[in-house]
Amino acid sequence: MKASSNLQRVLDSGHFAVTAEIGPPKGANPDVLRKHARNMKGYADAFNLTDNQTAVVRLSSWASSLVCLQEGIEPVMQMACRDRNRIAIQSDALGASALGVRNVLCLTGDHQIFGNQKEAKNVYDLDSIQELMVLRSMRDEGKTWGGDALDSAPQLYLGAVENPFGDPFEFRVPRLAKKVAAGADFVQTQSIYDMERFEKFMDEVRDRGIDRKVHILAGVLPLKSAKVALYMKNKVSGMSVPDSIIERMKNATDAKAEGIKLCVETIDHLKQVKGVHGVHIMAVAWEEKVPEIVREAGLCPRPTIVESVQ
Amino acid sequence: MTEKSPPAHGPIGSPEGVGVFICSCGGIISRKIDLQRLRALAAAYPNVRDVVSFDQCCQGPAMGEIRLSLMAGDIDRFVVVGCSARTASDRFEQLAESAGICPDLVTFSNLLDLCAAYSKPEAQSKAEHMLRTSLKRSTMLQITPRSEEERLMTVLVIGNGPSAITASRSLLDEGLSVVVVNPTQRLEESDHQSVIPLEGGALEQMTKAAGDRFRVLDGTEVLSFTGHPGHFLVTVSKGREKWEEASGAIIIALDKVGSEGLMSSYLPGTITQEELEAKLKALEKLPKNIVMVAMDEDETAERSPMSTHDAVHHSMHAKGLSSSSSVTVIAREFYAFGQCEVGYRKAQEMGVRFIRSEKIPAVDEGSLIVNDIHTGYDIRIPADMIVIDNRTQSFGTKKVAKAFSLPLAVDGTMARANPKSRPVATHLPGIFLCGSASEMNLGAGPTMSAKAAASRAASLLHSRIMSGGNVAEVDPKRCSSCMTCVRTCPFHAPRIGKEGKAEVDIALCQGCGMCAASCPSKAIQVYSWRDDQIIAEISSVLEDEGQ
Amino acid sequence: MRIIGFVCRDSALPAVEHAASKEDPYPSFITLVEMPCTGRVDVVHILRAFREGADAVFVAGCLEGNCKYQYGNIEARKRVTLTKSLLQAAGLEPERLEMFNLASNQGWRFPEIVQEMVSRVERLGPNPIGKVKT
Amino acid sequence: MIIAEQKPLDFVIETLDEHKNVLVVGCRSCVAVCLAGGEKEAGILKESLHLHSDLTGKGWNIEEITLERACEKEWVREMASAMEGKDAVVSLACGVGAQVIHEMYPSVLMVPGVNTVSMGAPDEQGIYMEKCAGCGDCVLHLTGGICPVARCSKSLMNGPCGGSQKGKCEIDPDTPCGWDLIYRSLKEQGRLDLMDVLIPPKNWRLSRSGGPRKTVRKEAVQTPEEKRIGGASQ
Repeated sequence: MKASSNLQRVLDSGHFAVTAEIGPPKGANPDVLRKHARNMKGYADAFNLTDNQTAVVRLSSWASSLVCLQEGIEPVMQMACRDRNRIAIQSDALGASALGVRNVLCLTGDHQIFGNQKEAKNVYDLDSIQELMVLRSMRDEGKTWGGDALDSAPQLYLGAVENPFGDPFEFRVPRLAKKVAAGADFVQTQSIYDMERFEKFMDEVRDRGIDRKVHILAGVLPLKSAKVALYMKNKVSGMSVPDSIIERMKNATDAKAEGIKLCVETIDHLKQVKGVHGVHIMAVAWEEKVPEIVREAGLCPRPTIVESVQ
Repeated sequence: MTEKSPPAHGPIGSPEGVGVFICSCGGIISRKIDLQRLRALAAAYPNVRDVVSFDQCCQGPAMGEIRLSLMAGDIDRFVVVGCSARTASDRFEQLAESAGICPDLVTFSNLLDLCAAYSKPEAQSKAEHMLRTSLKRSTMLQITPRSEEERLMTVLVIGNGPSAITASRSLLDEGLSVVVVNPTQRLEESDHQSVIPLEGGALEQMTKAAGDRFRVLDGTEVLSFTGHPGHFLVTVSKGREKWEEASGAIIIALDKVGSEGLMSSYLPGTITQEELEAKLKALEKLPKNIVMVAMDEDETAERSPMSTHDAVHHSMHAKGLSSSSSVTVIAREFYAFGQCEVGYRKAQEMGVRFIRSEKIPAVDEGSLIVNDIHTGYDIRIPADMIVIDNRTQSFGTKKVAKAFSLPLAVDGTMARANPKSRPVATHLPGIFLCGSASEMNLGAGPTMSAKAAASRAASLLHSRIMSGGNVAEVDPKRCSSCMTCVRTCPFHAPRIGKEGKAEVDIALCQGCGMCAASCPSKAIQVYSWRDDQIIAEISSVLEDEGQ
Repeated sequence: MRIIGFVCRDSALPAVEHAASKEDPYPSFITLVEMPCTGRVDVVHILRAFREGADAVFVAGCLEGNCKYQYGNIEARKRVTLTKSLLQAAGLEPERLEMFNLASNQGWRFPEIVQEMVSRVERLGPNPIGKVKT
Repeated sequence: MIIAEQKPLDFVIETLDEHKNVLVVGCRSCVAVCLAGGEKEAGILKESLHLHSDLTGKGWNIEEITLERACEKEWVREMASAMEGKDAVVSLACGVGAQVIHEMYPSVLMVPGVNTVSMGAPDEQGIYMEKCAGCGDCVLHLTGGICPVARCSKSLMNGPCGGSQKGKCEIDPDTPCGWDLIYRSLKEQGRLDLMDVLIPPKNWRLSRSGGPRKTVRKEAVQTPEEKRIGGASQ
């Protein structure tokens, strides 16, 4: 079992990293998950397993992470604050570490109103920033948040998310800075279509030197159709989709091919943005396209970095 | 000098004695209804002391007899069985007062309108039912609080132009003092709204003649007000300075000022109605083809009667000045009210052409292309001079409306209480409205409404101002100080008093009862319309009907 | 049949008086309760009228925008709507209650109102409370 | 104040079921002010129940009373005589008042006539917004006078989530984003530096999570002697 995360080694060695998202199935059968894992193996440095994303019940992110480990790919276990209090968060982090999960992504989580359990009682004992603080203190100080010493500390590479398109816009970079201060080692962003606004965001990130303290992986989400693009623009809060992109999807003869092309172009562009250390591909319900995107974007093969002897 | 009245929250007292005066209304009522039986019914009713029927209750001899009966001492209330309260209340309430009886203890049973048209047996049973209901209601009534308000013989006029001057002059003629709060630096004497100007120097003459009865506060604004008819306190400011002006009534007499072409798309050389007016006054030579476009570029804009008014009057004057000129008026619709209607006809007789069009006419080489609404055809009209509407601005209307919590109409002008029946009143008693900044001026020009407003204010202050009657009263023990009444009342009568409980200012209360119906703690009752009274009345009418 | 009408004294009552003084008076089983303004009418008053056996109740105020007290009739409309839902829950058809707006010079509208309420009662039958009580 | 809203009449009718002798209890405090359960509403409920009973021949005996404050025993005692012979109480007082009433009259059925919703204030007549969540550890001095616990849908402590859009919360376009309000307020006050401070996990023990909270004001607690002699003994 590896002691450190592959993602960390790729990022720390200065390579342009690739992560990809896998949505766990809405059921107890892990076969789809295994199929995705086999199909995507070698096309990304680590794979995010979402945690009941949009508050829809799915196979749990820790179990999905284990399936990935069994299939020989590295998981990034997502852990939302919506469903767990600090006891469960700490306990799950210990369990994940014990079984070889090395990357944990801390996020607040979509409100349950968007999901299929609208009447649920949410938890939000911690927010994502506090979750980072708690997990870092476990890893670095070997203590639970309550102050008790752990007999062995978890080995975790801590991730956070950031949406450069949320409001108030002036607070997005300071908020990222808070996440970094709280313990984020890497950050994955919301999917980027509005390059102008993202570059403005990155300018400020560099001005404040945050890009030197944290690895930023820019999010991309390949569009299947103009309808999806419109949905993202109008229904997904905190999302900025310029009209030019919607027009381009509308006018395309083969919308799916156009979506992939657009995604690859975006990655090409992102590679040039200073301070962006990788991309995070969220091919929602379209995971089979990840290898193609990575290939087309010229990000193959993925580097193998040998773990340095401690 | 409030008369002693039992609280509206206490138990309903028992009447000393009820008088019942039955009118045959010159035979109209008695034709269908057996008054003898009504008399018997009334006489048998508890607490009824005196029952008399007359041929005409409201005539001198009957009134005299009723008065004597009331003065006899054992009657503290009475029922007039005859016609409607609207017809008879003034007369009988006065009579009650002169006999020392609270006028709110007079009940009217309107057999004339509500019974007399039925067939005989039905009319009789209906009349008996109504009489029982009225007797029931009468016995439940209680003396209401009443007081005469002090009257300050000063009127505060808020205005900037001819309306304020006209109103002030009328008020001064009535022997009242006037304070003008003028938001501009100088009162505007000329009247943009009519061809006939005020006589020059009118303001100066007035100021001289009135002496200290007339003060004009230039460059001032109103911030807020308190008080009621007879005694208002208005907070006025000038720059940072703030003070209160006391007055018995208030007239808002703001005029519209300023002008600017409506039709930005028209060529330079187009003039406004106001500019035309100046040319007409100066007897300037007019060109051959004059076209007035009395419309706003914004199709959804309120269609102003002033627009028609100006066009009608100026087209007549233009035709009079230069009979060889051809004058055409184009508008979406013509609103000719009052005198303007006469002018509209006269202008047509003089040869002015009126064309209705939905579309703004296009300019084409010295002509206008008009789409005639009736035929749908485009008509080419030569135009040497194009005249468009004035764009006028209401001066400080919003601020004043805010200071008095008065609603604004859709077009941003101040709304009147009722354009038909109360055209120069706001819904707040003692506060009147005139001037071109108030809702549409119906062609009579602002002078007319200013005179009307002044006359309303003067007649208010020249007669006794009685407050009270069927007003709302708060039971402080029940009041939760929730502010519901304060927020609900359109007249600002309730407020939270020193004790932290709501209090109703009876000088402001109009007795509508909205506060009583909305009070969540049932802490408000209205005299003569207490909840227990209403419920008892409901029960009694239904019980009676059920028999 | 027993129908009770809460009428505002500034518009609905004069309208009724005007209508009734013509040849065609309204049925004598309709009884009116005069109110200073329909804004004074409260939910309990209406409920009590039904409890006392009214087959139908109507509230008649001024035209909206024309209330002497600015918005008493609008307050009344809101309360009538609320009361209808209470009637429904209590077990009485909400159609037995209605709000009308008419101006003082619209006497001709009153027979229409009467006809409307009478036909509703004819359709729904008498207020069952009468039967239960006896 | 406490904001409540009425339960539907059908619920009250169903819940009363076979209970015939009913006292409707209003309260002149918060529920009166938020127009859910004052004397007016108690009167309407009584009248409605009465109408239902008359229509169905259930023969209910219904009375009403409105207390000054249903959350204090001394006031609740004032309904003692009205309670004689009653087998059910419909409380229009908030959940607090309802329970105090129950404590005083434990043998009768308690039917809640309102849902107690929040601690809030009227935005305008008839519209009430939650303002406080009673977390037991107020941070308003750090958050520009606006509570993140009550007014952020996720009770976040370190700034808005990614769903804050144009000042609105992602869960509902009518709900203002609490953190957007906080941000603006701090900006206005020139205290934006507070937004950068990392707020560690909150002590929820002081909130409801710590179990029913007992608040003790030491100086006010009466000694046994004071209780014996003073008004509390009556």
